[in-house]
Amino acid sequence: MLLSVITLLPLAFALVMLLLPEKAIRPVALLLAVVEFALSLLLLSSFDKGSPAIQLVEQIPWVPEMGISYFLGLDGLSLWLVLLTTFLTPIVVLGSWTAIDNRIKGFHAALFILQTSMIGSFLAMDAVLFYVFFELSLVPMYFMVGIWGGQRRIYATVKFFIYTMAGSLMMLLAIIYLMFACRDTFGHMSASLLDFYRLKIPFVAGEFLNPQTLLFFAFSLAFAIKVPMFPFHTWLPDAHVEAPTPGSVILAGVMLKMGSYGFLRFVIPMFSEAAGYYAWIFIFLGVVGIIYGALVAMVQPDIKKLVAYSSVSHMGYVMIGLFALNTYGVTGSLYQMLNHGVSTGALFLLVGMIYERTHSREISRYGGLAKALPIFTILFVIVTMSSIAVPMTNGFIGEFMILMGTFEASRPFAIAAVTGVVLGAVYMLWMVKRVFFGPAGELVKDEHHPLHDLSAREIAVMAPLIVLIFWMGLQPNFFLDYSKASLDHFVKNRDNYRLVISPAVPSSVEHVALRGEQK
Amino acid sequence: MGKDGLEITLNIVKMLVIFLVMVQLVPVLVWLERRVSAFMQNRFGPNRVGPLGLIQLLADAVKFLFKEPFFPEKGMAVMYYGAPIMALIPGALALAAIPLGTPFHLEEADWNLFGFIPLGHHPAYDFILQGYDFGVGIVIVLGVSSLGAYSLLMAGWGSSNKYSLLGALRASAQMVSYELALGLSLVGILMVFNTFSFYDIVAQQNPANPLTFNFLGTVHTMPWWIPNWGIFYNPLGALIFFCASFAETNRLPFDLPEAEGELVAGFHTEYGGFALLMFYIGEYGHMMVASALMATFYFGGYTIPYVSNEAVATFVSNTHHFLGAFDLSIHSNWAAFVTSLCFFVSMLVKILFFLLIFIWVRWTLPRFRYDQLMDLGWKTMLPWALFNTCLTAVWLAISHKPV
Amino acid sequence: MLSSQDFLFYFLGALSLIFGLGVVLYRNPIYSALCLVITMISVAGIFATLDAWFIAGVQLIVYAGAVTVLFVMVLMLFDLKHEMKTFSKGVIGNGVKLASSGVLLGMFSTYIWATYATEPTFKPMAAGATSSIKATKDLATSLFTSYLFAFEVIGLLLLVIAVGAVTLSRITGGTHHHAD
Amino acid sequence: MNNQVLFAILLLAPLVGFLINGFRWKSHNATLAGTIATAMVFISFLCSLGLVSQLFGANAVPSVGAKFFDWINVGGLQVPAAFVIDHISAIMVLVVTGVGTLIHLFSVGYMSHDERPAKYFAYLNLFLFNMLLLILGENLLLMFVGWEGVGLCSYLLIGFWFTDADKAAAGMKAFITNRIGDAGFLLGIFTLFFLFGTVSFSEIIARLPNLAEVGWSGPITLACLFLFVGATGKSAQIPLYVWLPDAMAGPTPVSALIHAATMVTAGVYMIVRLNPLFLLAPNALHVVATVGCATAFFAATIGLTQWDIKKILAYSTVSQLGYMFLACGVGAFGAGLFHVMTHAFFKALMFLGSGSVIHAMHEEQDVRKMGGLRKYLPITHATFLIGWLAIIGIPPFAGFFSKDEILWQSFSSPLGNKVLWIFGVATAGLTSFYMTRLMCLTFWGKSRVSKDVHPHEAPAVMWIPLAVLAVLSTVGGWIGIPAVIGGGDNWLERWFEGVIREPSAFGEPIHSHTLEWSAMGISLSLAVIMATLAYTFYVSNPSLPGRLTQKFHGLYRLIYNKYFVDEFYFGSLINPLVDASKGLWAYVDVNFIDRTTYVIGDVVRGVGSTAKSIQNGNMQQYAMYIALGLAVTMFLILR
Amino acid sequence: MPINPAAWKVGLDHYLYLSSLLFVFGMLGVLMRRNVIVILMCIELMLNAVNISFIAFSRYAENVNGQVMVFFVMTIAAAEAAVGLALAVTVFKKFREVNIRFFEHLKG
Repeated sequence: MLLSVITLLPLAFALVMLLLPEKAIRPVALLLAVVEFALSLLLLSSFDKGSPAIQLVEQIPWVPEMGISYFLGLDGLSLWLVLLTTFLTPIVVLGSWTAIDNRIKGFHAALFILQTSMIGSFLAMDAVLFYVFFELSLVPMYFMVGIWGGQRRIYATVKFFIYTMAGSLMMLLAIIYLMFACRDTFGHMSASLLDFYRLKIPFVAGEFLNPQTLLFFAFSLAFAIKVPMFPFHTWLPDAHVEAPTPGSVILAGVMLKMGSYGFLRFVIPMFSEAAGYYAWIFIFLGVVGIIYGALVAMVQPDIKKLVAYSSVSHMGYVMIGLFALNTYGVTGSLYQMLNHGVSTGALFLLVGMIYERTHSREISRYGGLAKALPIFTILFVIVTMSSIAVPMTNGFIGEFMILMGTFEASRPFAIAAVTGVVLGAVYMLWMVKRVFFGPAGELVKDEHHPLHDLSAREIAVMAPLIVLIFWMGLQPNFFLDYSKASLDHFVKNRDNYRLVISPAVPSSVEHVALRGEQK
Repeated sequence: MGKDGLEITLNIVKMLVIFLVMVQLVPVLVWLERRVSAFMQNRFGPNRVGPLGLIQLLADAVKFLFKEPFFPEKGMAVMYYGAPIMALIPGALALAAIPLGTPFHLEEADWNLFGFIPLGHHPAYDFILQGYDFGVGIVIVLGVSSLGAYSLLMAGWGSSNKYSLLGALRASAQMVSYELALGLSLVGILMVFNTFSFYDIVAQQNPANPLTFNFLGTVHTMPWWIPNWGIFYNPLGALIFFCASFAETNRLPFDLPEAEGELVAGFHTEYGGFALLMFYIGEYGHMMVASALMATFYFGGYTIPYVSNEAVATFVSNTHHFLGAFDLSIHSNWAAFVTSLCFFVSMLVKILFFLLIFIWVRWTLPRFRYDQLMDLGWKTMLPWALFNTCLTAVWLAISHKPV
Repeated sequence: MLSSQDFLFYFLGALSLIFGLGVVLYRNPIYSALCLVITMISVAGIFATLDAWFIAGVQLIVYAGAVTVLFVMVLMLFDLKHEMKTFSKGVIGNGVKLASSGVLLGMFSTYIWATYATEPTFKPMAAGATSSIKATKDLATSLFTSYLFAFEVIGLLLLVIAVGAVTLSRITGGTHHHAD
Repeated sequence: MNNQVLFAILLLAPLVGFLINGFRWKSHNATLAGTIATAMVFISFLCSLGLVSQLFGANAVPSVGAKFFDWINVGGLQVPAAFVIDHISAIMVLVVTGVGTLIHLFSVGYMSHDERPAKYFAYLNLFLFNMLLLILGENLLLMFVGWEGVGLCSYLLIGFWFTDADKAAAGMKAFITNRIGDAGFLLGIFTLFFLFGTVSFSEIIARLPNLAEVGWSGPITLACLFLFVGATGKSAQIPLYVWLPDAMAGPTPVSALIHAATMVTAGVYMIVRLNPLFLLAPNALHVVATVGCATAFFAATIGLTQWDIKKILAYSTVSQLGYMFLACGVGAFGAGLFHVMTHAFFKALMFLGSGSVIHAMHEEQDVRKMGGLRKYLPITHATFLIGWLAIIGIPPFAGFFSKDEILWQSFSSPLGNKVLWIFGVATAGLTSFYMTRLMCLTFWGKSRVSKDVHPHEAPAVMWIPLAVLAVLSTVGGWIGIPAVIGGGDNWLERWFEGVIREPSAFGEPIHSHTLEWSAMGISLSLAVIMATLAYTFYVSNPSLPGRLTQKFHGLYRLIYNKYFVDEFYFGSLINPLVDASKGLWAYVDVNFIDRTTYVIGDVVRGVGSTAKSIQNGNMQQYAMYIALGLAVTMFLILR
Repeated sequence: MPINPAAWKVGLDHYLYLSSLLFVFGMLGVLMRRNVIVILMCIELMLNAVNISFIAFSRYAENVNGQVMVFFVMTIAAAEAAVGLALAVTVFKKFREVNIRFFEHLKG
C-alpha cells in the first residue's frame, strides 16, 4: 500500500493545487511535498536491507489478457532514487518561490504530476507501467519548459520532447516484442519484469541482426537519449538553458536518472550477453562523453549551459560505471546518480538564484561576485567542490568507485576517463574564477541594482543539499548498505538475472516468477 | 367490391366528410369570433344580417369567393398557389386522426327505411367515427400537424415580399420550437394512460369508473363529482399543452407571424380572397385539432361527464324500447348509431368550448415580443414540460401503476 | 394483381425516387428542399407500409417537421435564388464521381439480386392498429432495456449538439477577417 | 587517555578551529581568530607529542594507531578511517603541527590588518586538518583525501585575495596542476588495489613480493610511476612545478606553511611511506632520482635571476624538493625525510622572514627596492641569516647535515651515480649563490628603499616564531649527524630502522670515510666560494651583474623568463585545447549532431507536405475517396 | 431482374433496390452539388435510404432492432443537420455564399 500511496499521492496533490487559491498555493505545496518526503522516509524503515528481492510489492491485474498489471516494487536499485525524487521536490518548491511568478497554480500541479511519474517509473515492475510513467514524465516537463522557460523555450522543449519520444518509441516496440516472447515461452503474455528477466533471448555474438542485440539497442537508444549519452546529448543543454530553475533541477536531478536507471533495471539484466558483448561501445561513448562534455563545458559563455554540459560529463561517468559491469562500477554509478542529483541540482538552484538577481547568465558579465555575495559564494564553492569530486564530498565516492570499476574492466579507458577528473576541475574552477573572483564585473558593480546576498529562504533551500553533500561524502556506507544486497545480486548473477518478491504473495503473474526462481 | 374496396371508399368518404365539417365550421367560428370579441369589447358584433347576424357567414363566404385573385410579380407561382392548399392538408389530416365518437358495430342486416322501404343488404361492419386509425394516432397527429409550417414558408417565399418572408420565418420557427414543448407535455399523459391510441385514452377516461389515485398501493377514490379526466392526472402537462397549442396555431398571444404593427400581415400579406380564406380555414383547422386533442387527452374525449358509456348505450336502447310501439326491426344498429351520435355531440361541444376559450384568450392577452416568445418556448415551457415528464415518471413509480 | 400494399409501395417509392432526384437536380435549393420534404413524407409512407407506424410518425415529426423546415428556413434566410454554379466543375472529377456512384449502384443491385431476389415476401402481420401498437411497445422495450446505454449516449450527444450549434451560430468572426 | 581520544583530538582540533572561525568568518578581529586557530593547532601539537612519546623509551611500540569507523565498504574495498603514527609519520606530524603552530602565531601579526582574518585562519586550520589526514592516514585513500584536501586549501589560500585576478588565477593553476598529479595518484591507488587487494599501507607492505622487479611494464613499476606523477604534482617537480612560483600570490605565512614546510613535501612523504614498494621498482626510482636532480638544478638556475623575494624562495623550495626526490630516488629515503624536516625549519624561517620584510616594506616584494634593511630589522635579519647559513649548508646548521647526507647517498648508494652527485653539488653551489644574492640585496649593501617607506621591526608575535624556527634550524640537523662526524652511528638511521629499508638488493653501498669527507669538503667549499662570489657581485661592486647579463644576454633572458616553460605550456597545450573545445562545440555539437537531427525532421516534413496535397480542403473529393473506397470494398466483398 | 408477375409482388428486395437507388441519388448530390445546404439535404437523403433498408430488414426479420437503429439514425441526422446548418450560417456570414469550396479556407 505504501508504494501506491507514495506514487499516487502527488497526483492528488496536483488536484489540490488546482483547487487552491493563488495565495495559498506555495505554502501548501511546500507542506504537501514535505509530507510526501516524510512518507517516503517510511520506506527506509520498512525496507529490508538484507535481501535483493523486490519488496513492498503491489500487484493488481490491469490488462489481464495481455499480462499487463499495476505492479510496483521496491529494491535496492530504486530505493534511493525514489528518495532522491521526494527529497528534491520540496526543495524545488521552495526554490521556485520567487522564480516562478506566473501561473503558479499550473506550475505546482505540473510539478506534482511530474513527481508521480518519476516515482512511478522508479517503482514500476511492469514494463508497460514503466513505459506509461516514463512517457508521462515528458508531459509536465514539456509544459514546464514550454511555459515558464526562457527565450527559445519552444525550440528547446520541442527538441527535448521529440528526442526523448523517438527513443522511447523504440523501447515500446521492444517491450511489445518481449511480451509476445513471454507468450511463446510461458504460454501467456506478460509485461512483468520478472518474466522478462526469465526470458532466454537468442544472442549471436558479432552479428547485428539477432533478437537480443536489436532489443538491446532499442532499449539502449531510449535510455541513452534520456541519460543522455554522447551523441544524443544535444537536447540537454538547450532544455536546461531554457528551462526554469526548478525545471532544470528536476530534469538534471531526477529525469536523467530515469535513463541510467533504465540501463540498470532493463538493459543490462535482460540482455546480459549483449550488454557484455557491446559494453565497450558504451564505455567508449561514456568516456567520450566525459571528456567531450568537459571540454565543451569549458568554453561555454553561459553558466547554466556550462552546468548542463557538466552533467553530460557526469552522466558519462555513470554510464562507464554501469558498463564496467563489476561491483565497484555499478555501485559507483548508483551513487553517482544520487550525487549528480544532489550537486547538479544544487548548482542549478544557485545559478537560478543569481539569475533572479541579475537576469543574466553570461559569465563574461560577472566577476568579483565573491565580494558582493559572500554566502552565495561559499555555498557555490562547496557545491563546486562536490561536483568536481573533492574528497569528503559525495562526488568523490561515486567517481572513485566508477573509475575503480572501469580500471578493473579496462585500463586504457580508465586512464582516459581519469583525464575527466582534471578537466572537470578545469571548467568548474575556471568558471568560478571568472564569476566570483577578480575585479567586480559590470553586473556586480552596477550601482542601480545592488545585489543582495542569499535570503533566509534561499539558505534554507541550500542547507539540506549542503548537508547531504557532506553526509554522503563522509558516510557512504549508510547509503550503500541499503543497496548493497541488490547490487551484489545484480553483479553476481548478471548472466541469469532473477528477482523474487518478498514476502511472496500469490498473484496472477507472480507465481510464474516464483516458479522461475525454483528451477 | 370486396372488403378492401369498401374500406377504401369508406375512408375516402370519411375524409371528405371530416374535411367538409372542418370547412363548414369555419364560418361559424368566424361569426362566433366576431360576436364574442364584440361582446368582450362592449360592442355589437355583426347583428344586422339575419337573426344574430347569422347570415353574415354567408355574406362573408360570398365576399371571399368572389374577390378577384391576383398574383404578385416576381412571385413564385408554384409556391404562391401551393401554400394555401398546403395549409388545408395538415389540419384535415390531423383532425381525421382523432376519434369523435365510439365506433359502432353494424350487424349484418338489410337496410330499409321505416321498416318497409328496402335499401339493400350490408355485411357486419365496425364503423369508426374517425378518418383513420393507425393505433399510434398521437404520433401521426403530431407529425401531420407539424407539416403546417410548410404552407407558411411557401407562402412567405412564394409571394416575394419581405414582410411575408419574415412572417413566414417567424411562424415556422415558432411552430418548430413549440412542437417540442407540445410533444413533451404530451409525454406525461401518455405515460399516465400508457398508450398511443386515442381509443384507449378515452376508454380509460370512462366516467363509469371514478377518479382514483393509486398511491403506494392504497387506492384513494375521489368524490363522484370530480370527473375521471386526464387533467387531474396531469394538470401541469395540460397547462403546457394548452399554451403550446396556442403557439402552434399562431393565435394570440402568439400571433407574431401576422403582427400588424411589425410586418403588415405576415405571411399572407400578399393573399386575398379565396386563398386567404383557405389560410383561415387552415388556421381554424389547427385550432380545432388543438381543441380536439385538448378534449381527448385531458377532458374525457367524447365521453359525457358523469354518464358512463355503458349508461349511454343502455339509455339509448331503453329509449328504443320506450319507442317500441312501432316494431323497428333494426333496433340494434340504430341504437349503436344513436349512441355514438350522442358521444359525437358531446365531443363537438367540448371542441367548441375550447375554441371559445381560444377566442376568449385572443382578446384577453397582449401579444408577446418575438424574443419573449422564444424565451418562453425554450427556456420556460420546454424545461417545465421536461419537469412534468420526470414528475409523472416519479409519481408513476411511487404509485404502483403499471408503467 | 397488385394488392393495395404493393400499390402503395410502388406509388410511394416512385414518389420518393422522383423527388429525390429532384433534390439532386433542381438548380434552386428551395425547390430541392421542398422535393426533400415530399421525399421524406413518402419515405414515411413507405415505413408505414412496413408497419413501422411509430417510426413513420417520428419520421414525419423529425425530418419533415423539424429538420427540413430548418433547411428551408436557412435557405430562405440566405435568400439564394437560382444559382449558376450548381454542380462541381471538372469533367474528370465528375466522371469519376458518376462512375463510382454507378459502380456502387451496380454492385448494390447485383448483391441484392444475388442474395434476396429469391427470398419470400414478408410474412403477413395483424391489422394496422394492434400490430403497430405492439411494434411500438417492443421498440420502446428494447430501446429502454438493451439499447439503454446507446439511448443515453444519444441524449448526451443531442445536448452537446445543441450547445455546439448555438455557439457556432453565435460566432461573429470567421476564418479571415472579423465582420462588423 | 587512550590513543583513540588523542587521535581524535589531534585530528579534530584544527577542524573545530576551522568551524569556529568559519562560522564567524565575517569578524575583523585578527587577534581572537588567530588565538583560536593557534590554540587549536597547538593542542594537536601536544596530542602528537603525547602520541609520539609512546615510540620512545623502554616500552616503545613500533607504531600507535586508531581506527574510527568504516568509511567505504564496497566489494573487496574496505577503507576504514584508521590512523597511525609510526617512525615516519611521527617526524612529519611533529614538523607539521609544530611549524604549523609557529606559522599560525606569526600570521596573527601578519594578518592583523587584513579584513577577513577569521576566514584566513579558518582556511589555515582546515589545511592543517587535511595535512594531518594525509600524514596520519593508514591507507592510500585517506592519504588521498588529505592529498586533495590540502590542494583545495592551498587553492583557497593562494586565492585568498581573490579580488586580484592574477592571484585567483594562481590558485586555480595550483589546483588544476595538482589535479593532474592527483589523477596519477588515483591510478596508482587503483593499480595497487587490484595488485594487492587492499589500500592499507601496512597490508600492502606486508604482501609485497620479495625480489625487486625490473622492467617498465611491471604493475608495481606502473603503480610507482603513477604515484610519482601524483608526487610531481603535489611537490612541484618537473614537469608540474609551474604552479609553485605563482602560488607565492598567497599570503606569505601560507607560502611558508604550505608551499615550503608541509604540503609540498607530501610527495616525498608518500614515497618514503611506500619505500618498500619503490624499492621493488628500480626503474621508477631512477625516474624519481633523475627528475628530482633535474628539478633541483633547473629551479636553482631560475632562482639566480629572479627579483621577487618570494619568487626566489619559491624556486629554492622547488630545488630543495628536487633534493629530497633525489634522495628518495637513490634509495636514501631517510635522508629525504631528514631534509624534509630541516628544510621545513629553515625554509619556513626564511619565508616568515621575508614575510616580516614584506610586512615592513608595506607589501613590497621586489628586492631591487630593498637593501640595507639590516639596521631596520635586526631580529629578522639575524634569523634570516641563520636560515641562510642553514640552506647553503654551513655546519653545524641543520641544512648541512641533511643536504650532505643526500649528496653522499647519491654518490654512494647502489642506485646513485656520479652524474647525480655532480649535479647535486652544482645545485648546492647555485643555491648558496642565489641565497647569498638574496641576503645581499635585501639586508646588506646600501639601502634602495624609497623615501615614503619606513621599514620597522615586526611585533613580538611575529619575531618570536622566527626566533624559535632559527633555533630549530640550528639544532634541527643534529639528530642526523653522520657517523663520520659524530663518532657514534647516525641516530636517525636507527630511528628509521625497520620502517625504511636499505636499497641493499641492488648491491653494496660504498663505504669509505675518505670519500665521504672529501665529498663533504667539495660541496662545502663550493658553497663558500659561491657565497663570496655572490657577495662581491651584489655588495662589493654592484655593477658586475649588469655587465655579466649584458655579456650573456640571451642566456640571461632565457633563465630570467624561467625557460619560457609557462609560455610553452600555454602555447602547446592549453590554448590549443581551448580552441579545440570551441571547435567541438561549434562544429560537432551545433553543426553536426543537431544538423543531422534537423535533416531527419526535414525529411519527415517533406513527406508530410507532399502527402498534404491529397488533403486539400475539398470535401467533395474526400467524399469521392470514400465512395471509391466503398466501391472497392464492395468489390472485394462480392468477388 | 426477371419481369414476371411474381417479381412484382413486393418483397424485401424491392425495398432494398429502392433504398440503394435513393442512396446513390443522395451520394450523387453530395458528390456533385456545390451548395453546402443541398449537400446536407442529400446526406439526409442517404440516411433515409439507409433507414428504409433498416426498416425493411427489421420487418423481414420480425424484430425491432432495425427500428431502434432507425431511431438513432434519425437522432444523429437531426443533430448533424443542426450543426451543419450552424456551420453553413457561419460561413455564409463570412462569404455571403455557402459554396462548398469556401470550406476549403477553413483549413488550419
